[in-house]
Amino acid sequence: PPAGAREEEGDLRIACASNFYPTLKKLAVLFKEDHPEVALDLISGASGHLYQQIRHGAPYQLFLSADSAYPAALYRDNGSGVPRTYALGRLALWDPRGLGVNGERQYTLAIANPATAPYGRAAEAAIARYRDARPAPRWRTVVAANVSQATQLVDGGNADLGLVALSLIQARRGEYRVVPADWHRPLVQQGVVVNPGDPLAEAFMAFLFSERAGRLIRAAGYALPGGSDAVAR
Amino acid sequence: MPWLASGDAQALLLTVKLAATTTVILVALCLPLAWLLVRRDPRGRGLIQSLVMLPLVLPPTVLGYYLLVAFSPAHPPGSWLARLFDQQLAFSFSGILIGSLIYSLPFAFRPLEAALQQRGPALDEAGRVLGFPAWYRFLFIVIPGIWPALVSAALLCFAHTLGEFGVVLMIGGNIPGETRVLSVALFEHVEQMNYQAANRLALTMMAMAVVTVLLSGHRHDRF
Amino acid sequence: MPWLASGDAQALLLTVKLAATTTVILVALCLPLAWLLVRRDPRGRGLIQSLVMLPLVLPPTVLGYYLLVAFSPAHPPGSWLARLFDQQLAFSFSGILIGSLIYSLPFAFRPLEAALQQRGPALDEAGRVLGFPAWYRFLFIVIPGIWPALVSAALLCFAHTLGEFGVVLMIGGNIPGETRVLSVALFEHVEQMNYQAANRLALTMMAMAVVTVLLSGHRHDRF
Amino acid sequence: MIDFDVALAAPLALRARVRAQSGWLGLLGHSGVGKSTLLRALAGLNPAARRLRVDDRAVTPAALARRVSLVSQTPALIDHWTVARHLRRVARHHQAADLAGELIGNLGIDGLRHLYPPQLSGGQRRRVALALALLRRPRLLLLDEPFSALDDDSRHRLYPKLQALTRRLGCDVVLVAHQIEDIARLCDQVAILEPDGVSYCGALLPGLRRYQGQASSCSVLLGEALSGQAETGLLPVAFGGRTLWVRTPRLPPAGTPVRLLLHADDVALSVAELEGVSLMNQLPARITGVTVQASGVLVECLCERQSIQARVTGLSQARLGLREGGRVVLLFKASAVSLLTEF
Amino acid sequence: MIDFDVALAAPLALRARVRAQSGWLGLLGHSGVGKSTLLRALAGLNPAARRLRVDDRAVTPAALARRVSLVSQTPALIDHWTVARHLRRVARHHQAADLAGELIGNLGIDGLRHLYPPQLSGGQRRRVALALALLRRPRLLLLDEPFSALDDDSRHRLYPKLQALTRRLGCDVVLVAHQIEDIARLCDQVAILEPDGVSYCGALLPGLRRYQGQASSCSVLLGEALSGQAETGLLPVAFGGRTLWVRTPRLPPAGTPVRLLLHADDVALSVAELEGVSLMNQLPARITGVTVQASGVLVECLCERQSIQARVTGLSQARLGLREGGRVVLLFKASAVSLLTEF
Ligand SMILES: Nc1ncnc2c1ncn2[C@@H]1O[C@H](COP(=O)(O)OP(=O)(O)OP(=O)(O)O)[C@@H](O)[C@H]1O
Ligand SMILES: Nc1ncnc2c1ncn2[C@@H]1O[C@H](COP(=O)(O)OP(=O)(O)OP(=O)(O)O)[C@@H](O)[C@H]1O
Ligand SMILES: [Mg+2]
Ligand SMILES: [Mg+2]
Repeated sequence: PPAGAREEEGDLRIACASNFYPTLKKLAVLFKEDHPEVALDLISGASGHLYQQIRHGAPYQLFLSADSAYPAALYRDNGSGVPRTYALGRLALWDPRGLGVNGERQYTLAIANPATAPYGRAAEAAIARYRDARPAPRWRTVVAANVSQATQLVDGGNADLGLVALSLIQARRGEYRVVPADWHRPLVQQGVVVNPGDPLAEAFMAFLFSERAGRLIRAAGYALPGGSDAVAR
Repeated sequence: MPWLASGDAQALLLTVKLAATTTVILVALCLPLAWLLVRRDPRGRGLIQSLVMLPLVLPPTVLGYYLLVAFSPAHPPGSWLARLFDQQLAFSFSGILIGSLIYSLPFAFRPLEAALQQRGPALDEAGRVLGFPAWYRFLFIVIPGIWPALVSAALLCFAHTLGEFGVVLMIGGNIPGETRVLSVALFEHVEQMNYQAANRLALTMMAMAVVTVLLSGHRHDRF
Repeated sequence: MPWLASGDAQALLLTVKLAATTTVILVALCLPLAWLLVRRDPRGRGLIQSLVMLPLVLPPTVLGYYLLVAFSPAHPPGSWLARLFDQQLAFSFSGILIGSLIYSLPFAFRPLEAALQQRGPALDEAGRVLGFPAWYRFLFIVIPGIWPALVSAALLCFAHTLGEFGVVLMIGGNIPGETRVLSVALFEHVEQMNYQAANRLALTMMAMAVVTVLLSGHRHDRF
Repeated sequence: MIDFDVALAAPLALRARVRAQSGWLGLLGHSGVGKSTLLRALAGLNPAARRLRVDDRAVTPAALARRVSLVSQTPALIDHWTVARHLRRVARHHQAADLAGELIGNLGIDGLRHLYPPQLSGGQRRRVALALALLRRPRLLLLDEPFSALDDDSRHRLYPKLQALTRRLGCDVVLVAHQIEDIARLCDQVAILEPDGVSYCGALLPGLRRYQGQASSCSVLLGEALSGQAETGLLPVAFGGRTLWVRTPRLPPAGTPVRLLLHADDVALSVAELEGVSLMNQLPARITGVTVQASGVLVECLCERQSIQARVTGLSQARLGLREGGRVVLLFKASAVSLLTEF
Repeated sequence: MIDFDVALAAPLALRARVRAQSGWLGLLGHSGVGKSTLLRALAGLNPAARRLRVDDRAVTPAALARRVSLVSQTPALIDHWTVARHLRRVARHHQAADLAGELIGNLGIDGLRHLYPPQLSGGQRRRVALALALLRRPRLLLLDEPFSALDDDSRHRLYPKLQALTRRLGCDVVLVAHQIEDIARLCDQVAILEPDGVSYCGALLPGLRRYQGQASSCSVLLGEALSGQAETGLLPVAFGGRTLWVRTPRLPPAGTPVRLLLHADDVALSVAELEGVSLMNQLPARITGVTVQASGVLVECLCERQSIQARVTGLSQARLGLREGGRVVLLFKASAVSLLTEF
């Protein structure tokens, strides 16, 4: 059991929702500076898959989920640690080709699958909100499996616009508009220590809430919990 | 509560349509192509054989991604295709049909080619001796002569399209009645921890497969 | 910068190991099973034929999910298996191997069965007339006699395992060096919009496939 | 006119040129010399043939396949078609529905209509293949041992029917058979295939003699049928100024020119005509040659300006004092003569 | 002892019981009657046979397959093995390496070693299959028309070798052949297969006569070889108190009991012995029966207590006044007699 291992040494396997994976990689570099003896394995995947795997005994010590339902279920059924929100995702309307939303032709709008992806649910809520305010817009919604696929649809030109994660596009070309945070339920990124008391996992969890990590997370296009809507632009 | 959710029933119909269309088109396409390869034995035969296998090597999602790139109306192949089909291919039934065709191609082609190679020439010669023209021999002598292999190829195609998912999910856009097939629906149920619906759908699909295979088996034992 | 990222090279090795093991085990397993079905023609033959097709019908992720449930050490099938293999099956090489075996089963079984059905009995009888015992006929007469079908089945298996991804991802869990195969790596590159790495990996996989097919084709033309 | 010139490619490099009269041509050759391979090339089934000329014109295999029918040693049929479907489809395709009924009757395949080829016996399969080959109304019919699974009786009943049919359809026939008797009965001409090509192509008897070496020799006599009484089964044949008696189950109309086959081994010699013997044919003749062979003494005689051979033992030759220029009487039974002409 | 009892299931429901002496047994039957099907069942290849008894014991098909070799009408070989590999593997499997060399020589398949079965000609394939069948040292060898692609010459050269071999290996043989001559030369006994079973099983000649109806009749004479001069190609045979002359290329040692075959059509009759004729055999005999047939008059005679048949025309019968009890002289050439015994 990890409890018997020396505190600053050993393997740490982190399962991470794929939308946060690039950020996690940067965080890992920072973490290694402080804990050179720790070997980090970063595993990315869909939150749902990772949850299923952990439920069925996957050897992951820390789970960073993009959907609060899964950490909650683990906490409830698996005796995992208390889920803690370390970041809030932001939804953005991406318009890389600068088409504007009110033009004459019909647009294709890519969103993640509302049934399975939190960003999809958020996008759906945002669309409903948008419709409440204006006459029916001329767009057709296409649903991608997850938010990164939605991003790819727009990127490749198959869809004109996308309601996608800000973290995925802010470093890319093209215009985007951040959707106001109150148009949808918060997109919480929650971490959960799979086996409570696991020193390495707890250490990483603590690091996530450090200031250095917070700066990096914000720079990557997330908001920090408790903080204001403090995203640049 | 009905056995299947209403959306699932619609997905079922769409899936059968997709699988049947894919199977028919693939078999109809691969038979002459494979026969040509076997008869003519052209120089580039090995290359064609391996090209046909390529769709299998890529993970479906990745294949789907490349198809998306190809279908994108922003640049050439996609813009031509869009003009040709008079609609954008991605997110349409035609699009997932093309995806399925490409992805299931090896399953139709390979078994048919192997069978034609082993039995075709002898069958063709028997027909030739009886004085039938080439098209007649192919249709009425060679094809029935490799019937078990043809059934097996068609079944593989059909079943594979039923379960196929990565490509369709990627290029289909999950539009109910248009591109939302059973496998996508099933995937969603599992993802949503909707286990009962998932189990029912899985059972339904497996029952369909069993029935299809059992029905197709009847002709096997004619001799 | 090297052609492949270091993690990808490791994944490449693992993938080849997985695909080769899967292919060898499946062919070695399906040949006798299919032969038994063809020779004995038992009552339940149609049912076995359709059961073998089932893995194909389910979307790989869903199949993976059910396998995950089955492998779970918390309850019977998984707890027995864990004791049998002396380790937890999920998230280990043995686990993804079993997943690949199940998922690729139809591609090995069906073409082999079709070929054995068409050519097997005649080949077997030829050997019988020469006075060889059953095992000898099967190994040295029937199997070489259906060589093209065998190659085709093996290729389908191999290529399919290369590209297979849903099952492996689900029950393997993407652990570098243990269960992180090429297809998963490729999927990740695409997912991360890491297009150059993705393209390189895709090209590598396709080149592997072409070489494999071209090599396997040589024996075709022996007669 | 049967006229072809075929060059086969390696591994069986073989050049075969044949030019013969219309009718039945026997193709003789030892096992493995390439008879079947040659027939396949002539039927357009050997795409590797290096040269294919028929009637002095180059032809493609496909063009040949259209006009030539082949019944091979192990005829290939379509395993998933019944015999009836074979007949129906081939007849429809070649507009030969009328012919079908006749062939079915003649070849005795009526009871087989509902069977699939794998259920046929060896002989049945050949007969079905023969019927199908004829249904195509070919210009040239190639038969590769079509009779080897028929017993003597059925064979002999089949021959006249086949000859009449091919004559009516106007198709020439190349027949490969290992039974010399089949060739002798059916063919007017033979070609001999040897590993380095066709070594002989011409009239039947010299061909047979050449093929069999001196092991067996026979003569062909030309005569004209007289009117006989069917009940006796005896046909009188005008042979020059004399009458020969031939046993035959059916008599041709009087006046028909007939060809008769007589084996040298069936002819005995006597110094004078005999009384009180059952031998129906006694022909005075002059000896034109005496050849001593391993198997006896071959005596060549001239009678009514036709050549007849007899083979006797060395003992008899000495006893009767046979030598060139001497006079003898040729003795043979009515049953020793076979009527080659089919009518 | 050849003793089997086989009941085939539908569609070819057939019960065949055969019990005969060891040696060669000819199996006669019209095309499609079920000869090949019966042989397949005897070789253990028909799992649907309803009853399989050999030597009065029930046997399984698998047990039969081990002891019985079959050369079928179109022998199946392994397409991906060369002839050499066939021979090597079968020889190894049955510890018969010594036999292999001998068979290769006797059957003339030496030049075929590097070929694959699809490259063999019809006759070559059969010879290879025959060699393989013998290599297995079977208790019972089943031959289904093995000679139909061999010409007369090769066949006659093959027969004595085959007989010697099977005798040495101690294997019994069931031979299906459509050439009556093959049966007559090789077999001592025949069985006749008809649609409702085996209608005859016993000695050769009554069997042949029964099978061929009265269409052709022949006699078998038993005698003892005397010493002759090989150069003349004539064998004197003691036949009761008389000497018969038989033409044969090789002479058996003096004292060998021999079987001679004589066709009724080759025998002429005379009222008295003749002088000055080449006919080497003149046997005084008593007429024991006269039967008028469609094809002539069959005259049954007794000479030296053996029965000999002659067929003459009705005209001759009248002219010579042939009737039962009368005395005649049987005339036939030395070449009309064939020596059936192989040595
Ligand atoms: N690849 C090859 N290499 C060498 N010889 C070959 C090859 N293929 C065929 N042959 C030879 O070509 C000949 C084919 O003969 P074919 O079948 O035409 O004989 P055939 O005259 O019909 O004999 P049969 O009377 O026995 O049927 C055989 O002697 C065979 O050995
Ligand atoms: N399914 C079936 N239904 C009806 N008749 C059948 C079936 N299968 C086989 N037969 C008949 O069984 C017989 C098989 O005969 P087999 O091959 O044993 O004949 P054979 O005596 O060897 O003839 P051949 O001398 O021509 O080779 C044929 O008459 C065939 O028509
Ligand atoms: Mg041949
Ligand atoms: Mg037969």
